[in-house]
Amino acid sequence: MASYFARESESLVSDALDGFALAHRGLVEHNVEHGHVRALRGSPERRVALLSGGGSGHEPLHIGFVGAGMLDAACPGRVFASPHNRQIFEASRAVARADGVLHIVKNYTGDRINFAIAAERLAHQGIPCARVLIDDDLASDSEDIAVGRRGTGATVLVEKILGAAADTGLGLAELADLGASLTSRCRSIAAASAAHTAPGNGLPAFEIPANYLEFGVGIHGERADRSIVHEPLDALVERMTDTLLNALEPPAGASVIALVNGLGSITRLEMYAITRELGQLLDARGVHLARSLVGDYVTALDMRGFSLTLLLVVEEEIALFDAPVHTAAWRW
Amino acid sequence: MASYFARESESLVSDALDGFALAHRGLVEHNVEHGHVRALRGSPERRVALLSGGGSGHEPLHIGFVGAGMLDAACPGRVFASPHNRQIFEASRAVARADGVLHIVKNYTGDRINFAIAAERLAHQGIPCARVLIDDDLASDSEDIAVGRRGTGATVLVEKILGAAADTGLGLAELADLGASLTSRCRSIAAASAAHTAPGNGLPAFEIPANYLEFGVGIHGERADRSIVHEPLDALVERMTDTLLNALEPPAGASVIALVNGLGSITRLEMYAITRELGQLLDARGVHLARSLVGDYVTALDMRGFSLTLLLVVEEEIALFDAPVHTAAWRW
Amino acid sequence: MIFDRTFTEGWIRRFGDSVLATEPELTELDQQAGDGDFGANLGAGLTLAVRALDRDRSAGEGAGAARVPLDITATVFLDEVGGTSGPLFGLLFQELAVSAEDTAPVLTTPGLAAGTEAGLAAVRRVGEAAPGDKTLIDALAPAAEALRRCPADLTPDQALVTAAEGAWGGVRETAHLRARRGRASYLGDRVSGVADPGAVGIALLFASADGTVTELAPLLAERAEEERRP
Amino acid sequence: MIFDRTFTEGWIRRFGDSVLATEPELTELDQQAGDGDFGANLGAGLTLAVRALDRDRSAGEGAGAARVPLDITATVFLDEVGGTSGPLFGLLFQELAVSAEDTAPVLTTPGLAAGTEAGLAAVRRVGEAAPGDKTLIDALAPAAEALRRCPADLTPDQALVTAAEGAWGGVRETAHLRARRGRASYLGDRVSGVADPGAVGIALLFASADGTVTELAPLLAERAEEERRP
Ligand SMILES: Nc1ncnc2c1ncn2[C@@H]1O[C@H](COP(=O)(O)OP(=O)(O)O)[C@@H](O)[C@H]1O
Ligand SMILES: Nc1ncnc2c1ncn2[C@@H]1O[C@H](COP(=O)(O)OP(=O)(O)O)[C@@H](O)[C@H]1O
Ligand SMILES: [Mg+2]
Ligand SMILES: [Mg+2]
Ligand SMILES: [Mg+2]
Ligand SMILES: [Mg+2]
Repeated sequence: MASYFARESESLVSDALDGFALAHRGLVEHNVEHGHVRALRGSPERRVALLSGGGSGHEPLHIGFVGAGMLDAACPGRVFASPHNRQIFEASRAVARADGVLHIVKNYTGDRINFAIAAERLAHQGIPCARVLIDDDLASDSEDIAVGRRGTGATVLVEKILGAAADTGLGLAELADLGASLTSRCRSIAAASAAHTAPGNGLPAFEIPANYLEFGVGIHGERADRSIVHEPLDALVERMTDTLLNALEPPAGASVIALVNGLGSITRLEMYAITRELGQLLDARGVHLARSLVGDYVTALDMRGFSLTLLLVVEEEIALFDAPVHTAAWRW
Repeated sequence: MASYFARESESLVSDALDGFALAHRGLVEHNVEHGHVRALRGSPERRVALLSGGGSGHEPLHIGFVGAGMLDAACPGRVFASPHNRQIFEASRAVARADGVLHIVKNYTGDRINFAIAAERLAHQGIPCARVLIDDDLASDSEDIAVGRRGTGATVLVEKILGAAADTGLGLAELADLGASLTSRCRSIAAASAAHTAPGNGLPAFEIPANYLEFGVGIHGERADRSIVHEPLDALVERMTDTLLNALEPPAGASVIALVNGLGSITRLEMYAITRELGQLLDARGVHLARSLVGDYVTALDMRGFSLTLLLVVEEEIALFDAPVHTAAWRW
Repeated sequence: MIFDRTFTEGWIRRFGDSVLATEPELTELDQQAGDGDFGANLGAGLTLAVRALDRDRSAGEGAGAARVPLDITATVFLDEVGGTSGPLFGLLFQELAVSAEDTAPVLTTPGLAAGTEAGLAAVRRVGEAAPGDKTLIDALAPAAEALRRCPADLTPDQALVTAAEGAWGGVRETAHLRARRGRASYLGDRVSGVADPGAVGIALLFASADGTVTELAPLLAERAEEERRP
Repeated sequence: MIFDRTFTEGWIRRFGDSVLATEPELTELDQQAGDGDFGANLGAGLTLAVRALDRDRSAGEGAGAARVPLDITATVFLDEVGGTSGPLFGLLFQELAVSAEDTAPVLTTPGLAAGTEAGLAAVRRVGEAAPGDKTLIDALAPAAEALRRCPADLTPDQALVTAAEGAWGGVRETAHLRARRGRASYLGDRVSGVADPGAVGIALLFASADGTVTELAPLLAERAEEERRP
């Protein structure tokens, strides 16, 4: 445990969950026995509970988004490891509403299997369950990768909009459809100049030579499939924005919500400088930047990089995005 | 410009301000000519405007706290450099209310001089102006340091509480007194395991050997006056908490507001684990943790460390802390 | 012979004995094709399941229900066992329990067939693998197929022997397959010739209805001998 | 002689000439005691001030007002000049302008004395240094003192000569002081024997009312000679 601040590296996640519950008492409850974080004040109108989860190390995702207007519960696994199906099953049972529970699942093999097993178990108990699979990361969009694109930044935007939609009283199938539709219109791409610190030994998980960037990193500290020379920010953001727009093919005059997301240790100065370049490029490309969200939302421990996410939206979805939310990490 | 994401290192701050204004349009306005960020929707009840500023590189401080319930304006300098007195003067003129303007100033020579010069100029224009000097950092509390303790994390708590107090219609002298009183009851201490990345060359500003910590770092990337062996988190937080409590000497049953502040690149997992230790220690010491704020509030670019701030409070101050706030980085 | 709770409990306990007896061989298979923890995962699951059966005090009420031991085992595998395979076994036990419930208080051959079929479907839904991907599906699918073909009047113990034969056939096929799912998929051709450990686990389950398996080598090798025949 | 706008404008312009003529020496002083930018900071400020005077078209209205050039210079120093000393000079000019305004349209000796006194007070409030801390205060304070002692009927030009003498005396004292404020404070004893550059700047200002200073050495050395006298 060289550079992490922890009692011991094994206790970091559970200690953090204790501290999270302390800092946000009144808002969330940490169920230690069953391993989930649950909203204390949900939205009474909801017919469907929203639940997500995944490896830890991506904070504020997912625990930071538990609360009114977003998730009813989140199941954190160990660092970068899927939660156990039992956590998901128990949390789902605990929060399910009249019309069941919707699982928001990032596309990673472990998460898929564990959420799917929990769904089987819920079905056995007669609890309706559906899944939204988030697969926005363009770097993993390749014929060679049978498992499909990874799920990254889109998760936050989908959780927010589905949360607001659930609060209007939509049913399970309608929410699952909306989630699938949003996901199909949402893509992300990430770049990093330094790896995260490995919790075990305090060393960088991998080395990036000075003046190089990894282009297309994921959120588990994996290398990207491409190294590029560290280029000035305007060139880099243009490369990323065009990658996104090529994939999304926005119709003329389309509106987008943008997420400029820090992966762990880039500064807000950089994030806002990125936002500036993104805003100028979208302008030049005739795309309307309806809303932008800037900050650390989906991290990869302390990786030094950022991701850009664009979501093509219609008016009603912007209204859902703007709807009130009261969670530890997002409140308005 | 090795590892910062910027067009060029000189444009980072101004580009970030552009992006900030874009991301938070409707909330703030960036006055490029005069170099300040100003709230678009203030609190109509205020008789006194609140203004702060200082070097950039501490984001979200101060620009992130401009808005209803906190600052009327903030003046960012270059990275780690005081704003020019003209920025402060112009911003103060632009936002001053009937009863003038209160400057919230972190105790650094450059900031002191520039705010004081602006105050002289305001006096010449007949604009009432007072100052709250923030000097909470215990690491710089020494007979040898004539300039006094540095201003760090307390700034955020003081800005929040004074913002709410200003919204109740307090006058300039009352606010200045409250600010001085709060500051006298607020102390901070920080530790880091890695320096920030120097914007100029992309290298760590200084080296900390593996398994060592700098104990007592400031927020300008300066070394601390002490290196200690990297100890487990419970021991470290105990060392820090006791340092704070020894200085604050809270009466039995006292209430505190705690700020667990990331200096740039520590993870939320670590911040919450720190919160857990702090909570347990305060419990054991008979101090009531009334509120806690956990996250990146006052950073030192991407320094890998954290600060703890404790503020002794009375009931009415907790209510002011809880009052609504609507800024880029703090909203409830 | 009555195919009640005593039968299913005996079946699970023998499965436990089989796994413990062959654990080193299971470990070796997963070392060649994966990360080497399959024997430990499955062994730990069965130790916990047997302990849960020992502890179970529901014997009084609905004592005859063949479902109960299957249910207990399902919960243990779903709740406590790690690795990809653990919860997949749990799903299979869960579906077997449901089908046993439908035909309570005794197990029937059509019930076994339906439960195995439902278990296969659940594993396919969850793991998203297809037959031929070199997973435990390649043993479970032929076992289900064999059970489906069993005449309704065949006793469950005989039906399970048929299922085990089908499963072993599937296991031996996996040695010739290229893994496309799970960890083994990253290793590509390097593991051809090696049977899939998860599939072996499935075959062990069905084979244990009849007795305890103590050695894998002959069961894995059989096919090679068959092939050597002219 | 009328001490109107022409007089104050001439004074500022000559101050600019003095600073440009002595910039290398000022730079060297700040190199020994600080970061070496004092000459550049002050020089840049005066270049800007002179340019602003050239540009000024207010000559028509209130043409005689001695205040105007002081005001223009104050704004330039406060708004545009960096370093610690720049805005401090700006404060002094601001207070001189206010006092000139009080006695408009012409400068008076009591007005000069009051303005210098107010400037000193502002610099002390802002910089939080005391006399003896080896800063420009150590020249400004004796200049203010000298002006205070001037009889009311002494003309401003003669009063300023007296102020300059006081300031140079203060400058020479600074060579024996240990810096306690500003950058020089970190260097401790290493800079003893060197006069404070900011103090020299103040002395240059007062000395320039009378003409242009082109060389510092004799003014800094005088005291040494005095000391050598028995
Ligand atoms: N997607 C899948 N569907 C069905 N079975 C699978 C799948 N992935 C892996 N398996 C089975 O799991 C077995 C490995 O189990 P185990 O060692 O417990 O898992 P892990 O790979 O997580 O270590 C494999 O031999 C294979 O039979
Ligand atoms: N606190 C202070 N009060 C008054 N004068 C000061 C103070 N600090 C520094 N000075 C003056 O400023 C001069 C240096 O000016 P300059 O070189 O422009 O500033 P910097 O130190 O920022 O480079 C010093 O020689 C001294 O006379
Ligand atoms: Mg394995
Ligand atoms: Mg494994
Ligand atoms: Mg200097
Ligand atoms: Mg300087």
